[in-house]
Amino acid sequence: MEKEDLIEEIRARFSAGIESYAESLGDQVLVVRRENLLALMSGLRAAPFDYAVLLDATCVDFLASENRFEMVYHLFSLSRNRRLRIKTSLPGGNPVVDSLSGLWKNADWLEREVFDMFGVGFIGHPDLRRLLMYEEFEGHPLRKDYPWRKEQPLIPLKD
Amino acid sequence: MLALALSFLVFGLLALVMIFLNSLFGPRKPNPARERPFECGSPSLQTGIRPVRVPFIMIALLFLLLDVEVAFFFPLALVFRAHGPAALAALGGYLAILAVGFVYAWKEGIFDWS
Amino acid sequence: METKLQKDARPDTMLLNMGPSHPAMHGTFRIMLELEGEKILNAEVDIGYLHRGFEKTCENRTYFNLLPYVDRLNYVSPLINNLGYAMTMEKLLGVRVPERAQQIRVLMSELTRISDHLTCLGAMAMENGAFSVFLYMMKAREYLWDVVEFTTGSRMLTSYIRIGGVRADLHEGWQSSVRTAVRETRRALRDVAGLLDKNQIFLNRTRGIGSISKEDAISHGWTGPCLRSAGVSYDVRKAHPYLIYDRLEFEVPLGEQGDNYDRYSVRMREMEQSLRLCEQTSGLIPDSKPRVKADEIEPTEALRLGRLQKPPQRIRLSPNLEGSEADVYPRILTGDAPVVVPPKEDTYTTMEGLISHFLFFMDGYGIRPPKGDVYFSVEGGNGEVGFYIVSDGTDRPYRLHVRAPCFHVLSALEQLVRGRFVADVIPTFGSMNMIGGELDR
Amino acid sequence: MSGFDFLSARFETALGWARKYSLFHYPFVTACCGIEYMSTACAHFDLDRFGAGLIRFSPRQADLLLVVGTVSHKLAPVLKTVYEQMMEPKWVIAFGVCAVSGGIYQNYAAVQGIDKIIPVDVYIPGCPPRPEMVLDGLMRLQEKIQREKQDWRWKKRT
Repeated sequence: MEKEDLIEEIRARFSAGIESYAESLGDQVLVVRRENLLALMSGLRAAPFDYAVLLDATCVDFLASENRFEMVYHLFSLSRNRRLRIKTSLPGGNPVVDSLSGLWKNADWLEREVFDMFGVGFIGHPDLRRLLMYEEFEGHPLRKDYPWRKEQPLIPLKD
Repeated sequence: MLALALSFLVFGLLALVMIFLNSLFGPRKPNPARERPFECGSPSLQTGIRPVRVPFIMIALLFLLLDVEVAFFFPLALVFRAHGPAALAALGGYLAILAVGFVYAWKEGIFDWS
Repeated sequence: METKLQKDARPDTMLLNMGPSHPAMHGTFRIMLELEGEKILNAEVDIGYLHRGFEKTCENRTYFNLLPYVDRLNYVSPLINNLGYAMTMEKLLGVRVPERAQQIRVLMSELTRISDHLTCLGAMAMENGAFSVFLYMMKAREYLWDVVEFTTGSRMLTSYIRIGGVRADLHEGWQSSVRTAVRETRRALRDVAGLLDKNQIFLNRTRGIGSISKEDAISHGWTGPCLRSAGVSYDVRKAHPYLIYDRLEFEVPLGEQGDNYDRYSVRMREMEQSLRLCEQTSGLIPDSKPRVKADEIEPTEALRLGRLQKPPQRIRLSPNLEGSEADVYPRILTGDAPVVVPPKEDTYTTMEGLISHFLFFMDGYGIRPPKGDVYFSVEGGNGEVGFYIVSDGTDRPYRLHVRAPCFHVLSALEQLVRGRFVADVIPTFGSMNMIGGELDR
Repeated sequence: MSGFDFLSARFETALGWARKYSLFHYPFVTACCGIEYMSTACAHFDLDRFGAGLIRFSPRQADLLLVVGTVSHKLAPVLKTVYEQMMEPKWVIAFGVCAVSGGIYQNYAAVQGIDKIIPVDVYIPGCPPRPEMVLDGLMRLQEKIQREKQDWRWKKRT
């Protein structure tokens, strides 16, 4: 069922947006520029490559580096049974990237969770609100500079 | 007859005692939270009773009517065997009158909602 | 706080909370419904009531200490989370696990997959009124948990599958307890199938309700039994075979319409396949040779003997010391890298064993994988459980993200519920098997 | 001890005995302990043998609040509302280490023990506690109910 590897064709067709390609521990990894992310994703979802499933979308906070946030997407093609990991880095100042909720429906919740945990903005997201934490919660817990045990109780707690 | 009255008395009293046993023993600790409705623990989304839409009220009235009608079948059923066809005729007449009202309501479109 | 539902609700509709503390909402899930009579006009889902800060906690624990946390993700099939985490780390470290450990891992994860489906279907049937089905399934689950308990020591959350192998060998007489568990589960499945499969009430509540098309299911990122009930055949054990699944033969059951009844029947048939897998694996595993009953002595005695120039014979410690079977180790734990707690016998009797044991648990040493990131996924109870780990060379993960299958399955609930009746929310939600720990992490 | 005191003492033990063996519990289930709660309430380890088997899902009809599993900060107001809406006399059992003291989740999200929100009568440790530990915890609560001074309406407030 595994057709031949289309990674060369992907790199050829979207060479503008792709910064680099690596093969880490058997997985194919594409590092993409932020501006061309949406175009590349819709291209990958289309016919020849057929990455129909957005397995997962998450974010990593590299506090030290200049491009602080790094979005990591995992795509999976059902027909070709191949996985692909796509990374794009966002500056710490205004971490904003195009939303993929137009292409895949589960991107809606995934991006809301990343916004809730990291504070990354998504352009074109229908309803960007906190997903896991409560509205009264200030700050984004999964950022490296958020203290691990800083509680913000909703109701007064007896100690 | 006496047995019937006696049993009504005993079991009636027993029921009353059971009901008021709670008000006798239950502790009284008024708590304002208990006045609010219980909505699975989360704050209720709307306050007060909302206006009910017309089709609901029509259905409720029609149900009231037909329910009372059915209630009248029970005494008839007790003496049905004794009176034979005459009871059947009475039942038919009773039903026919109410059926006219039911069909009228049906034609007026009480059952097809927006 | 004005929710989105309240803002665009029609004035004459009723807004109802199917809130977190609801018998059918598994305690940590809330749906706000806009009702016109019984019909649901609009629904909004509110999750996060069991968000326990798992991923933040992982960044402050060492790789070895993470095992209890990983158990509590999908706490209905905990061993499969262990398996996913352990195999991701083994892929990152490039470590091979001995054959016997792989067979034990398959047996244990299949047993917990059955108990996952039993709990899910039991709860779904109970919420639709079939309480006796719930009792039968919980009874069958007790037998499965007996096998897990005798081997791992705890009934449910075991931390048994470690990085590099499994914690201990199977208990003596494990074949008979597996045989009893399989027989009892088959009898319970037969009773439940007789009760529910052609039960008109159950069919009216589930057939044709909460149905989803293939495209929608794929677009929502569905995986596991829910995706297979929509007709898409994707099972990680077949698509990317791991452990010894390629040598075992089992089918992948599929549904037709992708509605509640299909999710129920796919899970029932999948349990049958897992039972077959358990039988095949228990046939494969050679029975462990009986432990030679030498005279076990306490550690203080061993230390005193050790101080003599030449201890008279190889010191065998009493078995109640945790992890003391040095002769069993090579069969169930990898020897490639120092990622495994050294056996107690070496620790107590040799200097190198003591140092390596001490170093393993010392802060900053322990398991230190190379820099880089890795993603690996296994077939969990609800679908593809994936672990994405970014390591920076220290002994704590820099970032650990879990792909929770029921997170994606639940993102489609609003769409499945809109336009149906209030009573349809319960079977639809029940058949999706929402697990709070996995959904909110 | 006057006649009335003797009578009311006898009456209080009877009342304690009645309340002890007819506990309707409200399972406030959230996390992994819920799966162990299921096997405790079901056929094998039967909770019903202790008179506490009937599950009431509305606080109006429950007199024992069984808090099972982790309570996060988002869930804390819900727990407080459910507790306050319960009828008197009411008792609370903290089931599992997360409910007792926050357990292994000491971070920004989990409440470190539900006694920070509501008064708790019996704490059952364990992650998850074995069903036998749960039954032992329930028996301890029953002893406590039997021993404590019963509260009823026309009681001579001393």
